[in-house]
This record gives sequence, structure tokens and C-alpha cells, in this order.
Amino acid sequence: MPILENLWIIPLLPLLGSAINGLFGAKWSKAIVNSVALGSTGVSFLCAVEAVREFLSGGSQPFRKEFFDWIVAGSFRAGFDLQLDQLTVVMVLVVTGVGFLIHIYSTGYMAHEEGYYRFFSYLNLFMFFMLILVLAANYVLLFVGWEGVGLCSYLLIGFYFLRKSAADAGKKAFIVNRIGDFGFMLGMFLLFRTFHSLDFATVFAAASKPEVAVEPLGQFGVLTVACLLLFVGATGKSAQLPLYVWLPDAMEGPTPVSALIHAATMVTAGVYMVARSHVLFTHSPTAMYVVAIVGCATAFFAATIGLVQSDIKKVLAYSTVSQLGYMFLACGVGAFGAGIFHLMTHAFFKALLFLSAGSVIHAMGGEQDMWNMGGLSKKIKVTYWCMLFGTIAIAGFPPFAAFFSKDSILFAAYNSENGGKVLYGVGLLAAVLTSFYMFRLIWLTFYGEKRYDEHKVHVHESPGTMTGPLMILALLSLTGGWFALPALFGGKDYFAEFLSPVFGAGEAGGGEAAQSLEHILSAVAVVAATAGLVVAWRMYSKKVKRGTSEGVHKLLYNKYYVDELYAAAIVRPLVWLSTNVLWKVVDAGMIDGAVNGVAEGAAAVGDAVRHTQSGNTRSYAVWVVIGAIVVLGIVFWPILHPALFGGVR
Amino acid sequence: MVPTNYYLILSAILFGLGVLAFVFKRNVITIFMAIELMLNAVNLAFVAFSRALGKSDGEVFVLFVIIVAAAEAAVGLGIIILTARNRRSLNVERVDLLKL
Amino acid sequence: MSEFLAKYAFLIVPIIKVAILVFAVLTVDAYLTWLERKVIAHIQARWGPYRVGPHGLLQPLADGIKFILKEDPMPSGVDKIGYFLAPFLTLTLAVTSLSVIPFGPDIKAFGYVTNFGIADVNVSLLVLFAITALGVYGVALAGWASNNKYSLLGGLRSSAQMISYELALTLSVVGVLLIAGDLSLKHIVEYQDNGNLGLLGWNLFGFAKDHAGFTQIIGFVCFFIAAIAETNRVPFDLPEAESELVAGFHTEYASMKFAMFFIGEYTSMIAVSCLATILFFGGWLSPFPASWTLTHYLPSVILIPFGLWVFFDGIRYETIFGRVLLPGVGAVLAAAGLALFLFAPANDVIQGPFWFFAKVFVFLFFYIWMRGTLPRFRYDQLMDFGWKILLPVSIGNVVLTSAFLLWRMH
Amino acid sequence: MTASLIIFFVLAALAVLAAVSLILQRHPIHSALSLIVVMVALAGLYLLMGAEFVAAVQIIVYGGAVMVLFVFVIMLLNAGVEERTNFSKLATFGGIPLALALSGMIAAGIARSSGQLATSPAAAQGAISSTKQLSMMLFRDFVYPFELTSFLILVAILGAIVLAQREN
Repeated sequence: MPILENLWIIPLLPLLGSAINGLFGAKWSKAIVNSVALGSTGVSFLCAVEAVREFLSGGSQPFRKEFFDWIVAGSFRAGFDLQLDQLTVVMVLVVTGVGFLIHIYSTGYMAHEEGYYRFFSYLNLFMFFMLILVLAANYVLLFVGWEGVGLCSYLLIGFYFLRKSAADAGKKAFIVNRIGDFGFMLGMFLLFRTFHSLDFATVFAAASKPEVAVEPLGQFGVLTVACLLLFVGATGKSAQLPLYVWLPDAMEGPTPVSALIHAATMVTAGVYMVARSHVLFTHSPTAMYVVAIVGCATAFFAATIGLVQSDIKKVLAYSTVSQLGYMFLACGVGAFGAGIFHLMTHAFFKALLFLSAGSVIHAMGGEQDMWNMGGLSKKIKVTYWCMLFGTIAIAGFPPFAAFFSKDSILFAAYNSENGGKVLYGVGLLAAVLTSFYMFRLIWLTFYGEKRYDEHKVHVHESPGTMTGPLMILALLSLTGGWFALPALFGGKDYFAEFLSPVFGAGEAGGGEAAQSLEHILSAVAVVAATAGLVVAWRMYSKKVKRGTSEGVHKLLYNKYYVDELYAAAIVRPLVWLSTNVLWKVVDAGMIDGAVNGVAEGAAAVGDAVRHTQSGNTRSYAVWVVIGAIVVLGIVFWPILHPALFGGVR
Repeated sequence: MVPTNYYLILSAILFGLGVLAFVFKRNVITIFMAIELMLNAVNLAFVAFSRALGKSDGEVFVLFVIIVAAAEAAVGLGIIILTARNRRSLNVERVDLLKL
Repeated sequence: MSEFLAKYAFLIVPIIKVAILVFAVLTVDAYLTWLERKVIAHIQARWGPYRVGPHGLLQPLADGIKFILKEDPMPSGVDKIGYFLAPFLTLTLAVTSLSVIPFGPDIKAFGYVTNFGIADVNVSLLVLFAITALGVYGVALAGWASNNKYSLLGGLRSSAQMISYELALTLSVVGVLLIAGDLSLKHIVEYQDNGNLGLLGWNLFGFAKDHAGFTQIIGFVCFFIAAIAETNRVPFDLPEAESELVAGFHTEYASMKFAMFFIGEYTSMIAVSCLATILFFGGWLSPFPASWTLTHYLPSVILIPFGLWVFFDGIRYETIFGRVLLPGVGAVLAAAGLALFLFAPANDVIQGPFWFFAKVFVFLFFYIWMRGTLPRFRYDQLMDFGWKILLPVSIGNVVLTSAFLLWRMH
Repeated sequence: MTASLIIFFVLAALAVLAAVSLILQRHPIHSALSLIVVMVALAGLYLLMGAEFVAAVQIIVYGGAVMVLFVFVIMLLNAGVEERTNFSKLATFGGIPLALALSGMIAAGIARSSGQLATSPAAAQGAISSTKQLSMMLFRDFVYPFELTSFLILVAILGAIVLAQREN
């Protein structure tokens, strides 16, 4: 069966797996649940590969098929339309591949958890929605996936729903995402109002018509507003300023979840969406500029917070935020290809990092505070090496993945007009910070003297189901960037070329000058990474104690008090409003009052008429007869009144 | 060929007698029978109409009425048995708890 | 004269038929009792009636006279209407139920074609069921009217039993109706006529015309069991379970009224047997393929030797009566057989009825046989069996048959 | 005065008389018997109209099942002669005139309105509603209502069982 023709299979399989596990999993043994979950995901991965093969062998023509109408209202049509082009190929492969690896990992990691089947049901459901998101051929279907992954992320963050912090984190993620989604929906409405359709094909075709003018910088035309609104959604989903706050808390969820949803796939949905609608964005430099600035700011901002976090997962969370910032920076400066490239590599190494972190936590028996670790490199070699690979990769040392992706981003930022240099500078700084906090993590965790109690915690290497995916991911994060390897030596960037049908070959302008410049810049980047490494080494390689908490450190450690700020500025007023107005006045006063009033009225009427209730059935019978007579009288009136009053017919 | 009106008048008379029995009889079972009588009168009218209009719909309706009547009889008689057991009487006028 | 006949044939012919039928039925009933007593007696290694007439052949006559001459007491406190209505109802309905049964193919006599039976309704099966359905009242009413606990219990039991088994009875027939696609008994029989297949064409085996058939063995079993229950015969004769309720619903009845119940019961037996024959055993159809024309002489082949045997059996009889009666009967039978052998047209006319009555006789014998063999059900067993086994099975038969037919259609 | 008219009047008279006796009889069983007579008479009328299937069903279901249930229940409860209590003033004084008024209205309505419906030729030769055609309608046009009735009967059975069983 040609998979490409039946693209729906790819998302459907995880849905089935989810349904089966969710419905029957409670009764089943872990083995069966595993086989269902892994089977569905794995087969879906194979299907994806097959689809991609067919796609490529078919001259890599963008494939689009409308499977069935979903909403048809007037001129509006939102169908279950799936599409597959180069961009989707990358996303689908990343999602299914990394997803499958993480599923395998989870079987080991969650082995001793309650609600095992629930976890995998959610995870598969997430896969389903994520695939819908990336395969969708119109904004509405994309939004379905968008909301769906949001839901799954909520469910999975709150997986340990007995822990209040987890439940709160889930709620926080959901609500913050709502804000973004609100923007997204407004953007969609605006688009529909402008183009009378939400199909990607139609919208982009209409937008890329020559008569559609590019709105110059600082001018807020329809497209700009639409793009900005979409970008609001993206900031929500992809945890950019100012809506990034939910992601760190999302670490309450199980580590595989953090790896899959909050590092590899879901959070990159925003980037994907922006890249997908690049046609619109390129028509509005304003929006692009905003994207670039926000991305860049986030990259730096999050990195600074990441410097001082003590919780191993928190560090990774902030690093994720910052890396996402990078991607947006890339999109903002028009290097969508680079953004997606980084998205992919990031998926690899960040998944790797998270999983390794998970392995570490697993080894430490649930301990997450780096200050209670140390000297683990001897104990858990595989995890250590994998973690190291991931760190080197993220820090951007050649020939690891991020080196290429990040460099292409920085390069693009550097020669982007209006303020590119600044962006580049900040990005570079962020790179330094990145490599610093990552190596800080390495040293705190794996070197130095052990800061935990031998007798309480007995450190042990994780099972093969966990280490296996780690190694694979490690390999990927080593080689993941080599598509762009030739670019260094004047060759061409295969990845960019591969994506060029989607984004147009507008970026990575070749030429000798650019060539040499790129060499210089990458050298600089390497130097920066090294700088970070060295600083981290100087600070943390020797005997260390928990960082003092005052001044800047305190500020950073408390994440710039952003949460507190939000709480004071938004949450508390809202709570006050809803308690004192909505609840006490509207609900208790008006609604309940109305309901009770009705009830009392009814009771009063009942008191009045209940005296006709003699309880004697025959009287009731007579009442029925009277009623019948009245009804008949009304019905027969036109016939009867001549009969009664001697009218003539 | 009997004119349709005859059938209709007959059904009207039977229906009236049914109503009469319905209000006149005291025994629950008999009252129930009165209801059946009314149903039968209606059926007669149905068949007569379907004849007059040359369509079978009326007869289909009669079938439905009969089915419903059968179901109703099953449940109703069950209720009657229960009432008779609890109240020791079949006289509806003695079954009058349903009042203030 | 002849045109008068032609004018009022529609009136005269049925009257004649009815007269014949009633007479025949009453006689057959009478001798059915004789047969029953004989058979059961032999089952129980007794002689049975053998004093009144040769082989007790006149016993039925004696019984009849006894019934007529007996005093007819009416117990006190009976409900007069019900008490008188009940036996009449039973008998009338039982006899009426025979009126729609075709005993054979249409007869052509004097250029006037008439059906071998009283009425030829195109929903005769429904009519039959309608009549049998009303049959309950006779028993129930008798039980209630005669102001006697035993009778009341008998009446209650029988009404409950009849309602319960009527469902199974009706449902078990549905399969046949599905196959034949017609409610007229005559057509149902004709539909089973599958020329060269002979008895395989009967609904029992279901190789009906154009293969649109399905074996109705399940249906037949359900039908027959339910029918026995409907006729209140052993092993379902709880309404008159003498060991528990003296004589059940007709405890308080004597002489002719009792006889009416009696005749009614036997008549309904006959009716049910006819129905079974028609629905499942191809009515008047010969069990042999049409091509085997020799089998047409079967009646004579049976009649002649039987007649001769009766003849010679009578010769050696001691009483003068026997000497006259039996040889006479034997001679008549033998002569009839010979006549059939010689006159082909008469023979052809007789084929249908011959097979029909042969089959009916088998069923009646089966009835008696069971009475001689089986013990009586306990009441709760009876109900359980009816509702929990018979009904589901017959429904299953309907589903099965319709599914098969559907499959055949596509 | 054709034969059919004679038959009609005989049956009609039978039905009306039986209905009256239903009212006048004081013992439930007698009322039940009268009702059965009404039903049989109606079945005869159906036959007269050429609706043989309906007639048969009328007798089988109404006569053979429903009324048997009635009789059965009457016997089971051993219901005696009904006592003519008059607790309900409304019924005592208002009942009969009102009932008569109702039937009068219906009759008047029919008498006035039935000028509109003319006997159709199809009906004249009774060509319509062979049982086959009826079944066609039942299983084609009215199939969903039909299925629903089966469900209804199921519910009724359950209800009857639940009601009638003694709590033990």
C-alpha cells in the first residue's frame, strides 16, 4: 500500500495505540502495553520513512491530499487535508524517530511508576496530535494538532497529579498556552478575512502574488498584524518571552515527557509554524524583526537564568528556551532553513541531554539537585559519555551537530540588515553562556567529590532500554549536522538545499566573501564555546559549594522574579475579580437568585393549584375528558360553529 | 360497498362508549379495558380512512397501535396486580393516596 | 335445476362440504379415542376395549350414547353464561379451525372446480392461528365459571400455558413463511412441490423450488412441541392433571358438555396434525419423485391386503355381529382398493388426500404414542421450557432461515 | 341493501351492544368477554373492508393475547363484582354528560367533515393492501418505527417482570 497516498495512517497508528492502551491498558501487563505503544509508534515511524522514500523517489513533489471535509460553512472549508513537503519530511522524521526512541527509553524509565498504561496512552496521543500538527495542510487542522499537543502536555506535566506542584505546573502550562492560542486564533481569523481561506496552499499563493506589497518596516499592515498574532501563538507554544514561564515548571512531568514534548517536538511547533508561514512573514519585515528580537532576547535571557539553576532539569529547561530563541532568531533574520536545521539538531541533542539527565536522576534515585551529585562519571559511564556528547554538541564544538546549525544561524544573523550585528553579538554571548552552563552541569554532576550519601543512594547504571536510545541519540547529535559539513569547505549546504523548494533559495548567499566570513564566524563561535568551557572549568572543576545567593546571583536564581511579577500583575487581580465579582455577585446573586426564584414561584403556584388534586382517579379521568373536549372544540371549530350556530356552509 | 362514513360514525360511537366506560366504571381492570375499547375504535377509523384514501398507511398505523396496546397491557396489568396486592382492592376510588 | 345449482353453487357447495366435514370429524374423533385406548393399552400390555363389538370397534358408539344419556348436573354458584359458553366455544373453535385447511389439491367435478376444504382464504394460516388463539377462552372460562378451585387452577394454568406456547408456535412457523413468502396454506404446500425431488422438497428438508429453501427441522420440532402444549396433551396436559387437579378445568362438567371439551381436544389435535403436515411435510404431496408413477398404486397396494385381512379376520369371529361387520368393512376396503387400481382417474384424485391423511395419521399416532410414554411436566419446568428454551430456539430458527435466504439472494 | 351492508349492520350492532354490555356488566370477566366480542366484530368489519391481515392480527394479538392477559389477571386477582362507589362527585354528576358530549362532538365533526373524503377507485375494488403490500410498507417505509416497537416490547417485558415479581 502506498503510504504517501494514505498519509493518514502515520498519525492514525499512535491514536489507535493510545485508544487501545487507554481503554484496556489498565487490565494488561506492562509487556502488552509496551508492545502496543512501541508497536504503534514504531510502525508509524516506518510508515513515515516509507512515505518519505516514496516522496523522494517521486521527484520530491510537494504532496497534498484532501481526505475528507471537516468543517464546511459557506465559503469556508476546513478539511482533513494532509500535506508532505521537504519541511514536513524533516518534522515527521524527527517527531516519529525521536518519539520512538523516547518511547523505548520510557519503558525503562517508567517501569516502576503507577499508571504505566496511562502514561503511554498519553504519550501516543501526543504523537498523534504532533503528527497532525506537522502534516496539516491548513491552519485549522494545524490548530487542532496545536491544541492537542497542548492538552497532552498538560496531561503529562500533571502526570503525577497527586503532587500539587505537578498539577499546578500543568495548569500553568495550559493557561499560558491559552494566551498564545488566543493570539493564534485571532491571527487565523485575520488571515481568513484577508484571503478567504486557511489552506496553506491558497493563502501562500495569494500572499506571494506580486501585487501583494511587502509592508515596509514599522508599518502595521494586515499581514504584519496577522504575523504578529501568529507569533504570539508561537511564543506561547514555544516558550518565548514573555510567555516562556510555563516551560521550566513543566519539568514537573516525567523526564521522558520533558525530553519528547518540552525539548524535542512540541515546543518547536511554534518554530515550525513560523517557518511554515514564512511567505507571510517575509512580506512583513516588521514581524520578522520582532521575531528576531524576541528570539534573540529569549536566547540570552533564558541562558542567563540557566547559569545558576541547581536543578539539573531546570538547567536543561532554560537551555531549551534559549535554544528555541535561537531558532526564532534564525526565522527572524529570514534563515528559516537554518532555524529548521537547528530545530532538528536540537531535537537530537536536547532529547539526548534530557534523557541522560533522566538516566542520572534514575541513577540517583530521583535526586534532581546537582549540588547533591558529583563524581558520577565513574559510576555511570554510558550516561556520562552520552551526556558529554550532548553537551559538546549543544556547546557547538565541531564536528557536532549544533556547531553547524548554530553557526548557520549566527552567520545569517550577522549579515541580516538593520542591526544584524547586535543580534549576532547577543547570540554569540548566549552561545558562551550556553557552553558555560552546560559544562557547569557536567562538572557539578559527574566530577568533583560526591556530595550525596553513599548509604542512602546506591548509584547504578540504567537498563539497556534507557541507555540504548541514549547511544543512538548521541550518535545522531554527533552526525546530525553533517548535512552542512561541505558548506564549510565551499561545498553546498545539503540541508538548506533540501529545504530550498520550501523556503526558496533566498538565504545563505554564497560567494567567496561569505565563505571566508563564515569560516571566521564559526571560528569565533568555537572560541566562544571554548571560553564558556574554560570559565566553567575554572569555576567548578575544583571543590565547590552551593552558590551564595545574593546580588545578581539571587536575581538570576529567582528567574528575575518574573513569576512573582506575573502573579502580582495578572493572577491576583484576576482571582480577586472572579471571587468578589463573578462569584459573589454574578453567580451567587443573579444566577442562583434566578434559579431559586423560579423554584419558589413554582412552589407557590403548586400550593395554589394542589387543591384540585382529589386523588380520585375518576375525577382525573373526567378532567382528561374535559381537556379532550376543549382540544376537539378548538380543532373542529371551523366545522362546528355552523353546526352549532346554524351557519350556512 | 359500505360508505366510509358508516365506519367513522361507528368508530365515533364506540369511542364514546369507551370514554363512558372510562369515567363510569370503578374497577381498574375494566377501566383499562375501556382504554382498549377506545384504541379499537381509533383503529377502526384508521382502517376506514386507509380504505377510503386507498393507502395502506392507516393499516400500518393500526398494527403499531396494536403492538403498543399489547406492550401497554403487559405493563399496565403488572401495575394493576401490584396495586391490588398492596391496596387489597381493585376499586380506583379506594386507590387515592395521590393527593395532598 | 342445473342453472339453479350454478346460481347458488357458492352457497350450496360449502354447506355440503361443512356437513361432510363435521360428520367426518366427529367420527374420526370418536375412533381416535378408540385408537388411543387401543394403542395405549398395547403399550401397557393390556387389551384395551374389546367387548363392545369386534376389537371394541363399537366402543366409541357406546361412549357417545353414554354421553348423551347421562344426567347433566350443574354445580351451585357457577357463572351461568361462562359455564355454558365454554364448551360450545371450545368445540366450535376447534371444528372451525379445520375449515381453512386444504386436505388436497383442488377437485374438478362436474366441470366445477372447488378446493379440497371448506374455505380458501389467502391468509388461511393467520386465520387458523386466530381461531386457535381464541381457543384459550374455552378452557379459561370453563375453569373460572365452574366455581371450583381445581377448575380455576386448571383454567389459570392453561391460559398461562397457551399464551406462553403460542409465541413459540407462531414463531416456529415464520421460517416456513419466509421460504414460501405466502400466508395461504395451499400455496405453501404447492411451493414445496419440487417435482423430481419428492420428499426432499418438503420444508422439513428444504430443497424447495429454485433452491430458496432451508431445512426447517428446528422449526418443526419447536412447532410440534408448542402444538402439543397448545392442545393440552401429554406431556403438557397440566390443565387437566388428574393427579393434582382432579380433572382440571372440566372437573365440574359432565355428559355432553364434557363430551364437547373432549371432542374439541381431539379435533384440535387433528387440526394441529394437519397444520404440521401442510407446513413441514408437504401436505398432500407424495414423498416420491413425480417420475415414479408406480407409487400411485400405493393406496390400492395398502387397501386390498388390509381389506382382505379384515375380511378373513372377521370370518373367524364368534359373535354374529362381528361376522357381519368386519367382513363387510373388509370387503368394502378391498373393493375400494381394487376400484382405485382399475380406474386411473379416481386413483389420481385419491393420491393427494391419501398422502395427506397418511401423514396426519402418523402425527396422531405420535400424539398417542407420547401419551403412552412420557411423564407430565412440572408446572415451573413447563414455563421455563416454554420461555427459556422453546422461544429462543424458534427465534434462532427465524434468524438462521432469514440469514440463509438472504445469502441465497445475493 | 347489499349483502355487505347487511353484514356491516349486523357486525356494527354486535359491536355496539357488546360495548354497552361492557359498561353495564358488573363482573370484570363479563366485561372482558363483551370486549372480546367487540374485537371479534371489529375484526369482521376489517375483513369486510378487505383488510384481512389487520383482521387476523386483531384477533391474534388483541383476542388471543391481550384479552387473555386481562382474563388471566382477573382470575388471578379473583376480582369480584365491582362496587359502585361514588366518591368522586365530578365523575358522578359530570362524567356521563361530558362523555356523551365528547362522542357527540366527534360524531358531528365526522358528519360535517367526511364530505371531503371520497372513496378512491383503488379502494373500490379493494386492490390495495394485499398482505404483501402491507409488509412492504412495514419493512420499507416504516422500518425504523417497526424496529422501535420491538424495543418497546422488550422494555414492556422487562417492566412487566420487574413489576410482577414478588420482592424476596
